[in-house]
Amino acid sequence: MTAGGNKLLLEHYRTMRRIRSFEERVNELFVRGQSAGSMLHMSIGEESIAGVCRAMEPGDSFTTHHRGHGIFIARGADPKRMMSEIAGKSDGYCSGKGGSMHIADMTLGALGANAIVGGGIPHVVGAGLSYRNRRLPHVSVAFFGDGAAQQGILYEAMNMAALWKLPVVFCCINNQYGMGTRIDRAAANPNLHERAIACGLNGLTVDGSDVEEVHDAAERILGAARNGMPGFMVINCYRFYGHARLDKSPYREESEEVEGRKRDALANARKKLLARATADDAMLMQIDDDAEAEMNAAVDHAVAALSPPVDTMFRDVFAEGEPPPRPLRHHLSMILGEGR
Amino acid sequence: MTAGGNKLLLEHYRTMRRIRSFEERVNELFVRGQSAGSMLHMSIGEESIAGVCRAMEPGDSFTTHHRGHGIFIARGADPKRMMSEIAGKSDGYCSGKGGSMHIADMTLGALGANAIVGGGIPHVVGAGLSYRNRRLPHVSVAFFGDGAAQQGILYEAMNMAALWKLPVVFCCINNQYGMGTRIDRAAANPNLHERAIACGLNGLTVDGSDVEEVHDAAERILGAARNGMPGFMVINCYRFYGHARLDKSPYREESEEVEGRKRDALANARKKLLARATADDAMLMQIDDDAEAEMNAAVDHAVAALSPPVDTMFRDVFAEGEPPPRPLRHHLSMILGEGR
Amino acid sequence: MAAVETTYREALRQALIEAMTEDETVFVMGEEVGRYGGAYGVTKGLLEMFGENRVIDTPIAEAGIVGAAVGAAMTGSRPVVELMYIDFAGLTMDQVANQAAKSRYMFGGQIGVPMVLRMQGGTGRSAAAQHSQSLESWFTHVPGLRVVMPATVNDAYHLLRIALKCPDPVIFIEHKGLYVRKGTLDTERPDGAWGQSVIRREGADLTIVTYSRMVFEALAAAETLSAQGVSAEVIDIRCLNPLDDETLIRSVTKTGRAMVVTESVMTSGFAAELSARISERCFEHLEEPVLRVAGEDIPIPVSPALERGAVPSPQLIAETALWLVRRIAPSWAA
Amino acid sequence: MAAVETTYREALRQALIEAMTEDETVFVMGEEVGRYGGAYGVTKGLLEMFGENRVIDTPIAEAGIVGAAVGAAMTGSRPVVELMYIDFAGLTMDQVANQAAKSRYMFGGQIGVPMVLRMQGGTGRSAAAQHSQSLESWFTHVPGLRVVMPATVNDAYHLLRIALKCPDPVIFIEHKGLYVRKGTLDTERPDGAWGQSVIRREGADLTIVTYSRMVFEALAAAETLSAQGVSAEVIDIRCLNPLDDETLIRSVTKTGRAMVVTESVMTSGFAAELSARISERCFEHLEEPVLRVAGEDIPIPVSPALERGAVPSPQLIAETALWLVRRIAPSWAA
Ligand SMILES: Cc1ncc(C[n+]2csc(CCOP(=O)(O)OP(=O)(O)O)c2C)c(N)n1
Ligand SMILES: Cc1ncc(C[n+]2csc(CCOP(=O)(O)OP(=O)(O)O)c2C)c(N)n1
Ligand SMILES: [Mg+2]
Ligand SMILES: [Mg+2]
Repeated sequence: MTAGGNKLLLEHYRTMRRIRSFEERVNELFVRGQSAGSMLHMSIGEESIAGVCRAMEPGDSFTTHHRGHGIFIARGADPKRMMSEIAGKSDGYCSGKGGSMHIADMTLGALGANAIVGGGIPHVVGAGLSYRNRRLPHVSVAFFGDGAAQQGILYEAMNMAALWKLPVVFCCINNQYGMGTRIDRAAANPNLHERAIACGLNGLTVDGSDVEEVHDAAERILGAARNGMPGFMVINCYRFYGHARLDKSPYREESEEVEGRKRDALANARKKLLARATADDAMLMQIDDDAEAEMNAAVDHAVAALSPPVDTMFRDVFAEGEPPPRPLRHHLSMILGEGR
Repeated sequence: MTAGGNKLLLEHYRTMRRIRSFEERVNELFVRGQSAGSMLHMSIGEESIAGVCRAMEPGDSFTTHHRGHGIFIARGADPKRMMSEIAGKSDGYCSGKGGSMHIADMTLGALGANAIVGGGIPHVVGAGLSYRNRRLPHVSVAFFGDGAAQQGILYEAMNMAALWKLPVVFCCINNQYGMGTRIDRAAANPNLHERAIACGLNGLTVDGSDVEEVHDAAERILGAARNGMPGFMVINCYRFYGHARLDKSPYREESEEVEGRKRDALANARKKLLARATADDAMLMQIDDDAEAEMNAAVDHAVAALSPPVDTMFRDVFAEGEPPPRPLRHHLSMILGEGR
Repeated sequence: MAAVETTYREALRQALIEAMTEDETVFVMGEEVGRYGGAYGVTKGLLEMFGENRVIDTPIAEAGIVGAAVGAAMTGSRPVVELMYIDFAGLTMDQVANQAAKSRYMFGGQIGVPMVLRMQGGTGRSAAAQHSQSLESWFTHVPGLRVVMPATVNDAYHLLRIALKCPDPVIFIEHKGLYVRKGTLDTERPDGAWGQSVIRREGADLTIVTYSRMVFEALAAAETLSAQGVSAEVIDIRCLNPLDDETLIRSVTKTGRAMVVTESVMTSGFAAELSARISERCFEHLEEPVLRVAGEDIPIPVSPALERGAVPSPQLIAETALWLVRRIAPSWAA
Repeated sequence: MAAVETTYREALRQALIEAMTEDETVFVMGEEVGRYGGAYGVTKGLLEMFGENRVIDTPIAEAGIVGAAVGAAMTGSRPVVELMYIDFAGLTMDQVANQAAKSRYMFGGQIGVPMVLRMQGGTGRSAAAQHSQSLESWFTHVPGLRVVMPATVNDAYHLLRIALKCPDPVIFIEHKGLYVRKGTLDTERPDGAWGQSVIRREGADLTIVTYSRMVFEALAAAETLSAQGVSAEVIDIRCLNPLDDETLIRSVTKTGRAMVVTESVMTSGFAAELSARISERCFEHLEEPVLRVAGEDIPIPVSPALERGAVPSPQLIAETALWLVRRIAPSWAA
C-alpha cells in the first residue's frame, strides 16, 4: 500500500473515472458532428497519469502534448470549458481558437497543450529558470508520449535541466505507440529512462496500470526535482484505441490489443478498492454515475454553446492594446475604396 | 604496441605533421591578409584524428564540422586546393564559394564540411541507408565537436542509425571547448559516450594524445559499424589555441592551456618513434621539413591563384543545364530597359 | 494509356510507384509512410510492394529525417521524404535551407542533393494553428530549392514524376483538401511543362493568378463572375520557384487587371512576390493596382466558422474581382 | 542625459543593462553570452554585473534555448535570447513560429510570450553561405511576431528598450556590419515611435525604402545622386511587422517613384512585400514601377569579391535610381 493509503486510492479512482468518462463523451461529441474536426486524441488507457498530477502542488506548472485531456481533468480543469473548446465554441478555454490539441488554463499552471510532437517539452526548462530566478518552490512538468522521445529537442531540454539543476520533470507517457509505430520500431533502446540517466537526470520507469505506484514514483521524482535534481519518468501503459478519432489501429493485432487493455489502471484500482473494502460496489457505481452525469452535462453544455463571432479571429494575435492585424477587407478597401 | 606496428606509427606521424603544418600555414595566410575572412578554425591539438581517418577505407564517406582541415588532409585531400579555397580562390575545392568551413571533395568521399554545429551529423545516416540499400561495404563517419553533442539532432541521428543497424560512426572530437564554454559547463554528463550507449550504440572514449590508441579504437568501431553495429567514439584532446583566428581564449587559465597542450599526439608519436628507434631525429626532421615545404607551397599557390570571376556567383545554385537564377541587373533591364 | 478518372491521392501514389519501379535508387521515408500508409494515405501499399528498405517508417524526428535524406541524396540515392504536415517545416528548416539547398553551391558544384520533400498544408479540417498553415514562401525565399504546388490530379502525377528526376532538391507541397478530389489523369499528357504556368480558364477582363487549392476557388469565382458578365482568366502557376512569369505577364498585358490569390497569410507571402513581379513588368498595361486576396494575417483558428473566414472563399474572390473590374463595391466595403 | 557618440554595439549593451537594472524579470541567455561576452561583444561585462542566473551561457542547442525562453516568458520572466547568427534560425523556427508566435492566439489570449530574440545577419565578413543570410522575411510571414531591424545607433538602443517592454515576442535583427559603426545616442530622444517608419533624408524625385545596413548604402547613393541633381528621399522602416506603411505611401505619393532596397535575396524577400504595398496604395501616383534592388537569388559565396557582388552597393542603387528617374541606362544595361 502507499503513502496516502486507501482514501487516496479512492481519490485516484474518482479522477481516473472522470477522465475516462470525459474521453468517452468526446467521442460522442464527434459522433454527434459537434467537435471541431476529427483530430481528437483520447487518453483512455493512460488514466494513471492522475498519480503524477496528484503529486503536483498548486503553483506547479505543466505542458502537455496533443493527448492531454486527462491531464487537464486531473489538474482540476473545468470539463464544460474543455468540451466547449473541443467543439470550437466561444466559451471554451481558448474561445474556440485552440480546440482539443491546444487547451490551456493559466490559473491551473497549464501552460498549454501542443500539437507539435515534442513542442512543449523545452518550455518547462524555461519555467524552471523562472522559478529558480524568482526563488519560487514550484516544479514544472512536461507530459509527452513515447514517440516524442525520439525528438532531438528532448535531449537538449534534458541536458539544460540537468546542467542547471532545475525543478523540472519530464513525464513520458509510454502508450507503446506513436500513431502506427510501436516503440520498438521507433527507439533502438526502448528503455527510455536509460537515456535520461545518461544525460544526468533522475530516471525511472513505472507500471502505469497501478496508479499508486505511479503516484509514489511521482512523489519521489517531483520531490527530487524541487530540490534541484530534475527527473524523467516513464509511465508504461497502453493506448486502448486508435491514434485519433478516425484511426482503427489496423496495424496492431487484435490479441495485442486485448492484452494491452488489461493494463487498465481504472479497473485495477476498482479491484483493489473492493478487495481492501475501502469501497463497495454501490459507492463506486455512484462515483461512476456522477462522472457520467458530469461529462454528459459537459457535452450538452458544449453543444448548446455559441460559436465565436467571426470577428474574434483578429483578437489575441497580439496583446490587448497592441495594434491588431489589418483585416483583408480593410486592406482592400484602402486600395479600392472611396477614399483611395 | 599496435596492429600496424611501428611503420604505421611513422605514417601517423607524417600525417599529423602535415596537418599541423597546414594549420600553421593557414594562420600565415590570414596574417598575410589573404584568407577569405577570419572564420578560420584550426585543428592543432586534434591531429590524432589521423587514427580514425587511417581506419577508413576507400569508398567510405564522411562529413565534418567547421574545424575539418585536418580530417581532409588525413583523408588525402590536396593542400593546394584546400588553401586556395580558404583564400576564396577560383581553383579551390569549391571554386571560391565555400571557404574554410565548406571544403568538400567527392572523390574522397568527403561529403562536405559544415558551418552549422551539428548540421552534417544526420547526413551519415542517409549515407548509411544508401550503402545498405545498394549493398555497398562502406561506412560513413560524422566528425563533430563536443559542443555539437548538445544538439538534439545528434540523438535523432544516433537513434535512427542504431534502429536500422546502419554502417555509421559518430566521431566526437572532444577538444574540451565549444567556443568559450568548457564541456563541463555545456554537458550535464560530460561522459558523452554514455549517452550513445543508452541510445543503443557502441560507445567509447579514447585518449586523443595517443594516435595508436585512437587508431585501434577506430578499427574496432568502424569494423563493428561495417557489420551493422553503429558506433560513437569520443577522442579526448585539447584545443591548443583560440576558437577561431581572432580568439585568444581569455576565458581559460594559462595553466590549463599549458597542461592541455601537453596532450600532444604529435609530440607523443615523435617520442615513441625515437624511443622505439623506428626513426631517428634526422628522419623525423626530414618529415617535418617536407611537410613545411609542402604547406608553404600551398600558401604560395593560394596567394598566386586567381579570384573567381564575379559572374561565377550564378553558377552551381542549381545543376548544370537547369535554369540558373536571374541576375538582378537582368531583372532590372527587363523592367526599365529598351524592350520593356 | 488512356486518360482515367482518379483522385489526387491516387495520382501521387501512382507517380511514386512508377518512379520506384523505374529507378532503384528512389526510396520513401517518413513518419507512418509504411505500415500506416501515410497520414493521408498516399503511400498505402508501397511497403508491401517495395519492402522495408525502400519504404522506411521513421521515428518522429523531422530534422534528422530530412538530414538523413540529404546524406542519402549525396551518396547516390534519391529519397522522397514525407513530412506529413508543412507545419512541421520549422523543425527542418536548417536541414532544408542550409544543407539541402546550399550544398551544391557551397561545395562548388561537386555535390548535388536530388531529393523530394513532400508535405501538405492548408486549411479545411479544423486542425488549428499548428496543422493548417501555408508556408510555401519560407521555401521560395531559399535559393537552391525548387518549389512545386500541384492543384490538379494530372499535375499531382506529372509534377511528382518530374520532381523525381530533378537533380536538385524539390519542395513538393500538396493540399490536405485536395487528396480526395477527382480529376483526369493522362500519363501521356502533362498539363504543361515543368516550370510552366498554365492558363486554366481564358478570360479578357482580369487575370487571377493562383496555385494549389485556390485554383479551384478561383475557378468557382470565375464561374460566378461570368454570370455577371466579367470574364476572368485563371492562371495556375504550379511551380513557384523558379517561376514562369512570362505567362502571367502576357496575360496581364492583355487583361490590364490582376489579382493574386493565396491561402497563405498575406504579409510576406508568395502573393507579394507575384504582385511585385506583375507590377514591375506590366506597369504600363495595368488599369488598376494588382490586388492580393490572401489569408488573414492570423494563426488559423480551430472553430470551423473562423477557419473558413481566415482564408479566401470563391465569394470573396468574386466580389473583389467585381470591384476591381466594375467598381461595384461589395457589401462589406462600407 | 545629453547625446553621446557611441557604437551600435555599445548602444545595444546599454539598453540591455538598463532594462536588466530596471526590471528584475529580464534575463539574457544564449551561446557565449556570458564569459565570452557574446560572439559580437554585445553582452560583454553583463555576467559580472548581473550574475550567472541572469546571464546564462547555454549549450549549443538553439531549438531548446528558444523553447526554454518561451517557457520562461510564459511564467513571468522576460528572456532575451541571443541567437548569434540569423542563419541558425532554421533550427528554431518551430519554437519561434509554432510556439512563441502562436501561443497567445491558440490559447485564446490566456498566455503571453514576452521575449526578445536577438540575432544578427547580413554579409561583409566572408562568412559564407551559412553565416551571412538575411532571413527576416521568414519572420515577417508569421502572425504574432514583431520584427524589428535597427540601422542607427540611436535605434539600436531605443528599439531594444521598447522591445523589452513589449508583451509579445519580438524578433530583433542586428547587422554584423553595424556593430562598430559610430553614431549619436540620445536616450531621451528616439528617432521615431515604435513601429514608425522614419525619413532619414528628404527628397523629391524618388523614394528609397529600406532598413538595417542598407539604410547607409542608400544614403550614400542619395549623396551621389544629389551631385547629379537627383533628390532621393530615404526611408528607414525600422519595424518590419507591423509596418508603418502610411509614411511610405505619403512619400511615394509625393515623389511618384519608389525603389525598395534590401540585402536579402529578392525572391519572396521583404522587398516584395514593400513593393506590393506601395503599388497597391500609390497606384495612381506612380510614374514608374516600384523597383526592387535586392540581393541576388543565390547563397552567399565566400570569396570577398563575389560576396560584395551578391548584395546591393551604393553604386548599384545610384545607377538604378538614375535610370528610374532620368532614364539614363547604366553601363551594365546593354
Ligand atoms: C512534430 C510533429 N511530428 C509529427 C506529428 C504527427 N503526429 C501527431 S501525434 C503523433 C504520434 C505521437 O506519438 P506519441 O508521442 O507516442 O504520443 P501519443 O499519440 O501516443 O500520445 C504523430 C507522429 C506532429 N503532430 N508533430
Ligand atoms: C548551429 C550553430 N550554433 C552555433 C554556432 C556558432 N559556433 C561555431 S563553432 C561553435 C563551437 C562548437 O564547438 P564544438 O562542437 O566543440 O567544436 P569545436 O569548435 O570545438 O571544434 C559555435 C557555438 C554555429 N556555427 N552553428
Ligand atoms: Mg505514444
Ligand atoms: Mg569543441
